[in-house]
Amino acid sequence: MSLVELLAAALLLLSALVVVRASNAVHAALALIANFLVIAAVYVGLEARFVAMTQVIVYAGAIVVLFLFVIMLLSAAQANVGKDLLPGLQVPAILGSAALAGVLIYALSRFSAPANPGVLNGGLPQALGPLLYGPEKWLYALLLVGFLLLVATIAAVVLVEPERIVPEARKPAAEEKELVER
Amino acid sequence: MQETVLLPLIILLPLLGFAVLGLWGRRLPEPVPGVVASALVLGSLLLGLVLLGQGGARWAVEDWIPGVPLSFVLDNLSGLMVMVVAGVGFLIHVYAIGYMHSDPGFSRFFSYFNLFIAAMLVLVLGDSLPVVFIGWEGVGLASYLLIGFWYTERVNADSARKAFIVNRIGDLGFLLGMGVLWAHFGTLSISELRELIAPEGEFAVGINVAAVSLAAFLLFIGAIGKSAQVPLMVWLPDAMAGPTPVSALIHAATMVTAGVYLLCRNSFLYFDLPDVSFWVVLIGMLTALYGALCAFGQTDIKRIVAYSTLSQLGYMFVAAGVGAYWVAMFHVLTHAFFKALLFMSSGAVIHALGGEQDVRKMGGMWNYLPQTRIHGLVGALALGGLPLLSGFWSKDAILAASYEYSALLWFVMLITAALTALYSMRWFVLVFMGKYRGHEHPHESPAVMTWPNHVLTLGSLFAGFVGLPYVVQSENLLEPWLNKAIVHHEHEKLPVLDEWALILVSAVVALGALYYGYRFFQAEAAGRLPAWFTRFQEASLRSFYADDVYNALLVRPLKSLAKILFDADGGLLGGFWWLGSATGNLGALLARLETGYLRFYAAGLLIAAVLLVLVGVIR
Amino acid sequence: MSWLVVSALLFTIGAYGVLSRRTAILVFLSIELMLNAANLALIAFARQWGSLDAQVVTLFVIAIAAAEVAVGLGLIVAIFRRRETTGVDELRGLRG
Amino acid sequence: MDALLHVGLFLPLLAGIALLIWPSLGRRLAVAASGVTFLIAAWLFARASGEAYTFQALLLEPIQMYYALRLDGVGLVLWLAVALTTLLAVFIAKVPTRMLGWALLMESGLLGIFAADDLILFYVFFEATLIPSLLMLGLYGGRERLKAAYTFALFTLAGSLPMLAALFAVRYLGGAPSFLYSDLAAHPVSGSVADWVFLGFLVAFAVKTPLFPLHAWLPSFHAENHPSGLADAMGTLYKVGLFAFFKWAIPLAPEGFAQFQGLLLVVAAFSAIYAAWLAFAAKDWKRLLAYGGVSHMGLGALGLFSGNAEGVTGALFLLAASMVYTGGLFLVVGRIAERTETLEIGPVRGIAKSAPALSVLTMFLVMAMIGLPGLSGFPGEFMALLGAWKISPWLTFIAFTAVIAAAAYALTAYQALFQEEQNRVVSDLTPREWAFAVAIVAGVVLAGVYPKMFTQMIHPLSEALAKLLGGGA
Repeated sequence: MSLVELLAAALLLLSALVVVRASNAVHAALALIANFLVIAAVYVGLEARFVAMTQVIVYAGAIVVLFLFVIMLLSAAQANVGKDLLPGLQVPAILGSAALAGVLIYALSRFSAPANPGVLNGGLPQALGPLLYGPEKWLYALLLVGFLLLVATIAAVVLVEPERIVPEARKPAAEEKELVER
Repeated sequence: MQETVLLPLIILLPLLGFAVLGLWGRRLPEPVPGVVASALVLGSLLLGLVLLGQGGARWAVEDWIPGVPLSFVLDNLSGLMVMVVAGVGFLIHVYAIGYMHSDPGFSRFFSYFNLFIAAMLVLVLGDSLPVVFIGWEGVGLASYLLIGFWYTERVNADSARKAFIVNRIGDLGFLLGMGVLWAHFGTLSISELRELIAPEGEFAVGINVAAVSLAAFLLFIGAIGKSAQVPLMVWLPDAMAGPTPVSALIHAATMVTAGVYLLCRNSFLYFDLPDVSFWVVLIGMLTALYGALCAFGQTDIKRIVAYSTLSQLGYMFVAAGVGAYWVAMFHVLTHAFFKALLFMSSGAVIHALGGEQDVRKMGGMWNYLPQTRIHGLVGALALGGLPLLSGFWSKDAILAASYEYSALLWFVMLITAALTALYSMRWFVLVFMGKYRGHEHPHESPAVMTWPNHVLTLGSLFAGFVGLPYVVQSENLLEPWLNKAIVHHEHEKLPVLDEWALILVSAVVALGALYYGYRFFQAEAAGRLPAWFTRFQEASLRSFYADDVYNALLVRPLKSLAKILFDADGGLLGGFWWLGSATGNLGALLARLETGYLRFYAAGLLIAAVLLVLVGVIR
Repeated sequence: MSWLVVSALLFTIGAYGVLSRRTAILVFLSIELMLNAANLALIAFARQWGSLDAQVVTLFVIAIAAAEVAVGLGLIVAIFRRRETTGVDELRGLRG
Repeated sequence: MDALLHVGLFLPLLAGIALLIWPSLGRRLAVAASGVTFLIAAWLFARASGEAYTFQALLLEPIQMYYALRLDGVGLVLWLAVALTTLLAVFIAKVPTRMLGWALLMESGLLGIFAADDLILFYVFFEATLIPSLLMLGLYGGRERLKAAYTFALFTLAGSLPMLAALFAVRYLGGAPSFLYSDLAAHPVSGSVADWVFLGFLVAFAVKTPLFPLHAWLPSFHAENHPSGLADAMGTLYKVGLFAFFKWAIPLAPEGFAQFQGLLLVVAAFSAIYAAWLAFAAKDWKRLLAYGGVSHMGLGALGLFSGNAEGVTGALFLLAASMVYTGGLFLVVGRIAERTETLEIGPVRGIAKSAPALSVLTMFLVMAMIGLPGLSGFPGEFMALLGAWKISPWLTFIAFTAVIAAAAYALTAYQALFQEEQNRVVSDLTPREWAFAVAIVAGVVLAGVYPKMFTQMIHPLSEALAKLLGGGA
């Protein structure tokens, strides 16, 4: 691992810690942007250039900005609101996270890469395109995801739409009297 | 023996009467239903006689239910019964036209009566056990309907129900007996069974004697129920709740003898089974004695006769048990005459007294009822065994047969015969002798009631002569004729001297007891009885507490257990509901884990993730 | 290989954030962090195997994350309108 | 012939739907539809030649499920019984018109149960019939109807789930290529699988037989249903357990049946005597008839589980016969309840005086129920006894003490209502009721006097089953 890489890793972990510990939500969101940008850089180093671009544009550019908007909109910059109803969770949270880290790293340590990996071609769009749009691979998944985005858009609009006044429900019609025959 | 469709017609005639009278009888004016019903029974009788004269008949539908035919046979045995059932039945039908006069249920009565005749003919003519069973239950139904004929009185309805239920106990025995025969012989046709079990007057080689014994015993239980033998005798006295012609026809002359007929018809099961036959003898003997003892205390004119019926049925069972099947049938025949006569004389007396049945309020009828007094006298003497009357000959035959079986049995039966003579005189004296103790204005019955009694009187006087002992007539009419249809062992005839001695002894005992009874019970009529006898009568009146014992030991415990179980069954459903709510409670318990804290769930997720990874890695 | 370790640590930190943060928005931020950790792992694996498929999947994750954020933030806004709070602990109407 | 089969099967369904939509069509439509159905059943019965009427069409290709009908002798007899009882029920019961529609829907389901030759199709009919039955109880029942409906639904569904599992197990573990009866029967499951499969079927069918202790839903089901007896009569028809054992459970897992046979015989015998005993303590007519029905089905089950030809024939005959007379009794009790405004035994007495024909009709049906020879109750009971005795005399003895108890409870209740001192004047049979009486009496007497007509249809199939079980004829 090169020095740059070590630096990047350190930055990642540091910014992540800021995200989860910062008392100001705006700071946390900004730290997340920093984190995402560093990850994008790492992606470039890992021969995933198109993904890196997407990461910058979609994640750092759109998503986190959306977060910032919402924080502003709700005036929710203050992170520690109200009373902590589960004060006892702090210690288990740390222990549990540590345990998770432990088992994950242990799991990774037992894993070995194949001897001769394939070629990534730098993860450029030319390489990804045929895969993404090839009907034999991911095309249908892509269409589905597109549809999902559409649905999510509509859902978001519906969710934040101001409440309408619902007209009073119709009273059920008087129960039909049934004929009793002899 | 011919195949003819006329045979079921014998049954269909009264059945037709049942249907027609049941549906439209109420629209007919009074005597018409009775006349129609009587005519149909007469038709059956004549048809039966014609067919019998042509040497019998049979008719069958194969595989009526799989493996079981619907078959009828008219041979000498069933022929005799047809004569008794349709013949005596016809007389009683005619009698009932007078007796049931102006009853609102007149047509209903004759409809039921015809149903009874039809069912009884099915029973008698059936050549496969299930067909016999149809008749068997059919007569039970008719008996139930007729005992409860005046159903608005609770006691009548109760008696009817009791008769049906007690009979059903016996019927279960019949059913299970058929089960045994079916399982071991694969057929229920009587003639086929006879071929399989006793082809040549002997049990077939290699036959399963235990199975035959069991079947015979179970069928015998059926006979016990139908013929009101100990211990299922409790229904018969109560059955007197029905109109008197019913008691005469069903509970004296025909239906109750069905048990005896069953034993004779299936004698191929019993004749070679000393164990089972011993039980038949024992039950018959106990019943004969018990019935006779109970008759002494009764105050109801019909119940006296009813207990005498019990006792006489016991005689018939003894005869069947000792292997003298023709003698049993002989007694069925003579008993039908004199017992029907006794009942119908009782009916005439009841009729004369406007419905009074208590003998303590009778007496002196000799002066009021010039025809019925003869009927009553002949009936009582025949029952009591006055020499030369029909009852004497058949009873003597039974005594002779039991003497061959065992001297002790003979002695008990002789004592019973003496008791019979005594209580028959008690009946006669209390009803006809002395001074009238009631307040009605007795009047003789109309001709439609007396003429049948005339015929029965002739029967009671002379029917015995068809079955004379061999010392009197070397070959009597009945024995060889019946034995063509019965499987039995030939008995050594008693020496002539012994036979004469037995006849003499029973004649002397009967005469003596009749005379002593005649004297003794004039004291009762006058209300002067020894104290010990009064105490005995009290116990006898309550039939030695048989009903109380049954109620305490069986009926009440079963009823209360039914109540307990009924509630417990509701609890069973409650149990299922409990199971349901227990599941619900468990769910509620688990639901407490759902705290509603998002982060609590997240912590759960985290732990689960750790564990999953651990499992994945370690595996 | 080492990036995988970094990814695991990032994931753990995100998980810690989910557990310790009390406002919905910050919990959501932590979830994004975890998603990215997963993405990083995918890219690292793609590199090691030389498989572009993993990169495609990463693209999908990003797209779906966008959809998720849109809906999730919409929910947060809608809830805030009604309950005047974004505290996750206060929203516990669904409890046993 | 095919067309008639489908018409018979679906005509009641269509008529029922029409009645639910347009109740003004009235009872005429219900009577006409069920009447035509009965005529079709009778026509098919009369024309039966020993070959079954069959029809097959592939319905769901991926799982090889067929729309397969097969109406053999047993099916025809049961069709006749169901069609007759439904006709009588919609003819006589005084109920809201829509209820007649539900009854017709039930009829279609029941006919389907007896005609289905594909296990999935059978399951569909078996479960679909539950819906109208539940709705009739829930919509038109008495005060506690919802609890009764819950109970009924829970018992039925709890039974159906294991059956669903068994249904898939029997095909896929048995290796049959489809759900057709012929395929499944050609590939019976064996070993412990057979045990589990049979157990699955057992639970479902024991609820519907019903056998102790799964009969617990029945008394409240009947007690809470509409007093007219329509729903009770239809519910009686729905007690198809014995048929289902005969057609599906036993042939598809004969080894499983052999494992459970002893236990089943004991349970059947116990059901018979236990329920008869309870009926004696029942205080209202519907519970009495409910327990009486359980008792009879216990006797039938004893015959069926004895596994020999006469026992099986007896069980199926008893099933068909009891549908008619028990259903008829429920309807008659409904008519009586309408006159006296109570179902309780006791308060009203002596009504035979004012309604003699009604009392005779009731007596007649009661006698049929307690198995009087010459009426339809007897041949079935008797054959069941003959079959069961071969297997276990003691159990037979115990179970058939129920016939004594039957006389006791039935006549006691009859006496209480019709006899003794009259304290109520009621009207006698109306012309409509006379027509009902004539029809049911004719049916009951025909089956009692000439059972051959029906047993000759049933017996060959029973013999086949007995042969399969190794018993022979």
